[in-house]
Amino acid sequence: MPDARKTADEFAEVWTVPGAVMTLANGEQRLRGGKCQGCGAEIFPKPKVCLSCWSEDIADDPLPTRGKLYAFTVVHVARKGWRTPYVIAYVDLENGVRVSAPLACDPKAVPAYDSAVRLKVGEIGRTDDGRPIMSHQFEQA
Amino acid sequence: MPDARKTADEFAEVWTVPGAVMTLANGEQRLRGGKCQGCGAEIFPKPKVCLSCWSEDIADDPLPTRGKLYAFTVVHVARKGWRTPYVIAYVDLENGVRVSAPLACDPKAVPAYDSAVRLKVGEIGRTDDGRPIMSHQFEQA
Amino acid sequence: MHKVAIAGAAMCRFGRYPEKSVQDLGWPVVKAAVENAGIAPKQIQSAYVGSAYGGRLVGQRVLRPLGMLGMPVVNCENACSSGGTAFREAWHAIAQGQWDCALVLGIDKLTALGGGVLPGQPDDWDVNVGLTMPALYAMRAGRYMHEHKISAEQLAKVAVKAHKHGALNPLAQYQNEITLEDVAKARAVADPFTLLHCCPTGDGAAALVLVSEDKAREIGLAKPVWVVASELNSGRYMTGFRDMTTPEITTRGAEEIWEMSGMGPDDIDVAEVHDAFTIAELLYYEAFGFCQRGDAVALLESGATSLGGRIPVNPGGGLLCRGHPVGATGAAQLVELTWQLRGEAGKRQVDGAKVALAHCTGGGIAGLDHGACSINILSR
Amino acid sequence: MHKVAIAGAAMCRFGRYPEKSVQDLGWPVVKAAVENAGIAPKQIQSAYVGSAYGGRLVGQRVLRPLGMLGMPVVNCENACSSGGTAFREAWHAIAQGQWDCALVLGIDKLTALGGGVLPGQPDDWDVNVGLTMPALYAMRAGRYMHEHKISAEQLAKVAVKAHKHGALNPLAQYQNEITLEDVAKARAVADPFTLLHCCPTGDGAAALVLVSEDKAREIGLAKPVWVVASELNSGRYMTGFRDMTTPEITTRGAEEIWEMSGMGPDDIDVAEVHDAFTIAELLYYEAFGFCQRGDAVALLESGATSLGGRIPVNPGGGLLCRGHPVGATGAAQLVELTWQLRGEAGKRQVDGAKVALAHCTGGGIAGLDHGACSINILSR
Ligand SMILES: [Zn+2]
Ligand SMILES: [Zn+2]
Repeated sequence: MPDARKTADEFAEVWTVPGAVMTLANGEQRLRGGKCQGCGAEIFPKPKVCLSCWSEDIADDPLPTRGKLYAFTVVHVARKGWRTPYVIAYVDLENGVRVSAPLACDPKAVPAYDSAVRLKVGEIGRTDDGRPIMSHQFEQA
Repeated sequence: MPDARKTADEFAEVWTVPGAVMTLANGEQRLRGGKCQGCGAEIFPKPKVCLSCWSEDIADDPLPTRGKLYAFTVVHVARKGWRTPYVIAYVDLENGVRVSAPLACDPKAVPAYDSAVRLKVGEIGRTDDGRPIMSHQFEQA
Repeated sequence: MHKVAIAGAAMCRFGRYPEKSVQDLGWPVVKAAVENAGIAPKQIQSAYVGSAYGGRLVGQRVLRPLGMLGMPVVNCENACSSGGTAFREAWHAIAQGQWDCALVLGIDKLTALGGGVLPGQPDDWDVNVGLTMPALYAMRAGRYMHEHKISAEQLAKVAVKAHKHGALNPLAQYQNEITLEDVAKARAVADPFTLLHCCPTGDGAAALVLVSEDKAREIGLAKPVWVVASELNSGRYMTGFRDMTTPEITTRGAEEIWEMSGMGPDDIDVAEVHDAFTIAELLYYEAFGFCQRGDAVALLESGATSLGGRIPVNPGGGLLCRGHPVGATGAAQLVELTWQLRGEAGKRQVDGAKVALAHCTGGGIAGLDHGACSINILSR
Repeated sequence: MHKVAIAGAAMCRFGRYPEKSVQDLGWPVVKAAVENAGIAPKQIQSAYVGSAYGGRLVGQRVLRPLGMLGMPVVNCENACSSGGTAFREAWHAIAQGQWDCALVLGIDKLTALGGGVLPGQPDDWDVNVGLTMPALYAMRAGRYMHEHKISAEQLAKVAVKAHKHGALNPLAQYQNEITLEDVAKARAVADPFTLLHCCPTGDGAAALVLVSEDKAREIGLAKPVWVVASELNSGRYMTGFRDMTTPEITTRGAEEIWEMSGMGPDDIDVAEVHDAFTIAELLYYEAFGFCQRGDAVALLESGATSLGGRIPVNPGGGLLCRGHPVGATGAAQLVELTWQLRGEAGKRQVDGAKVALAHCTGGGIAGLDHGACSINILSR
């Protein structure tokens, strides 16, 4: 369910994973993981309960911005509403958390396996009625 | 799935139960039951296989037009697309076959339980785009 | 056959939670049931999940945030009996020695369906001519009232009783008492039913932890509730006359559960029956032999089926008040009865209840009384 | 534990039947399976029905026209393993003595979903960023090709082999042979996959009649096929690194089935594995130990897994050619293997096959390898 919020431009952004991005005090945008206050597990997306110790005391956990590209594919046939081709990837962050995300790159020149990537937050497309679709994503570091 | 056929008026009728009505050589409209050629069972709607003996040799079986009103209700809240109120009923035909059908009557003056009803075929409403919805139905005999 | 005990039970308050995912509706209930059993999550060897509208892999989606995966998960569907079906599969697996500890979850989120009358099957000939579930039960009600000279006001007394019980249940969707006048004045749905003759749509989840007798001993289970008998059947396809005031599938199921349990209606101290609509409760009094045919209204009016009576029926408010998130209902009935047999049912406690019966049946499908029916007897 | 035999087996030709209802897709297959078993319908005591997209009461709707209702019907859902889950529930009930004869049906009608990529779950974070099932397998393929220096042409050989087998199966959705060039030139889906790396969507049903050893003797079953072991599990939730070239759920399931059966990969004469996409078949060769890690392409290229080889895999054409109506697949694999063990598989017969393995797994769900996995070993 898109986390619709009004912007200055008076149209609501649509987020691929609502709540996945948090903004730090210094303005930096980070992935919002959850850190279990019971056992220390780090989980993305931030859960309401810890899968390891069942604690429901989960703190916001700004995840590392750097990671390694584990796997990717260029998608040519997608669900309704997605413009193709696009690149989707699994990235392993420096703290070991794995994140699925769009990979911002030319589909004909995808970065190499295991190469360094960094977090980027921004528009990945538009809805039919013109609203920006926002997402956490990665790009070559 | 509505059994759409072109009419002279160039719009397709929609049938509540496709194939439920057959027209005899004399022009009479009857309910199309199935008569099992294996065991003689009469079934409505006409099936492709007999539930009693598993024969797949099922002949068209013009059902009696007269029956007894077993149960009914006036429906005020219906699925999308149905205009309310309407009356729906279970009728037991003279040969023992039970049929569910609309009951053509004033919702404020429904015939009595166990009273005689007779088959009628015709329009019971219109689709949003103006096509007639056709159905087998019963009325007071 | 190993004896099987209910070691843990939990449910959420039933209601409308459009903002919650199925996952978030379910995991807190599973967590509470496991904690109620006082066992470590790793001791649970399999999960049986009943849901009618939960979508693909509903059990896996609910158990994922709790890390309770790896084990076999069997998702069961049987319309209103989905939760009861899941319970029976789990009971059977433990009774036969496949597992010594299993989880049962019933869950559904009807607010995801967009409201209104539940959708029927597209190729069902009854649905095609305008039948709805309220209309089906309304025809049963009309015929029953005709045959037994019952008034709409008498029928409405089922709803008034349900609300009296529901008002005592903090987990019921409706917790208000109502009058006969309220029932009569509510919006017409399908004659003789107004809205208050019909169970609400909503969302909910209920979960139970089942263990073998050996396991119950091992974990030192203080108040075991035992599964005496568990029965499931499907409705017979009938193409001719059928008596709509005699619920075919429940009548047959009742015979089977009495045979299986060696018990009879007089042994039951408290029952949860499938009162999706007012008439249903009356028909099921008769189907289970709580009274003779045609005497259901007299039984109700005597107070026998109210709290404090001889055989309280639907102390939790029933489907009419607790709510009826289809696949959750079978499990919710068993949770309620577990609490009753443990003496933990608060203001709605049936004093000294030792044997309880749960019954859920449903699934509209042309030519059948219902698609499925699940009956369970529990004892302490 | 009672020994359990497959007494009857049937399936329809898989394909696209948009004009047929689920009911009409299913009942002729049930009828054929019961007739194949040579028993009276009344001897069947319960039905276990696997379907992912069949809707409410799918078993009841299919069995209604055959008058096969009254008995318990358990509808099971586990995505691609729905049919396998239904089979295991039936096997278990007979093995433990609950029944001596039960029906298993796997059925789905994907043409009812409107075509295109199967819908994902709405609150799945992988789906939300654009993941599809082809994309998930494509990432596995890409990583595997990277780690083991495999070319797209080598991967395509799985599809060519599948079509070679499928061309011999009159019930396969695709019955044409193809070349490596055909695979390369087909429409791109998700790199490195073209359309011919992916199983088709379609409709289908497959059914089996299971009986206890005593019942098999009673009915004089001429060519019994025995269930040696049956296993089901769910995928573990993993939040960190996971090796996508090692299928977690199948690897774990393989260990369990070897332990349960006392058998190993060398005992298997013929196998049906879940080749929803080309890469999958290779990963499953390794997961079952048909070859060492990284050697799957070499095994394929050696001809060992083709008809006539040491261990033919997917003789019926696999999901790639027979088709993959999700809930039907698990049952269809078991029907194919029943025919193989009876020596009734026509042009695709694996000579002298005595032991067979069926494997189906699937259900995309973020953080899990797959939602469910079902593995069965049969023998004659
Ligand atoms: Zn923790
Ligand atoms: Zn016949």
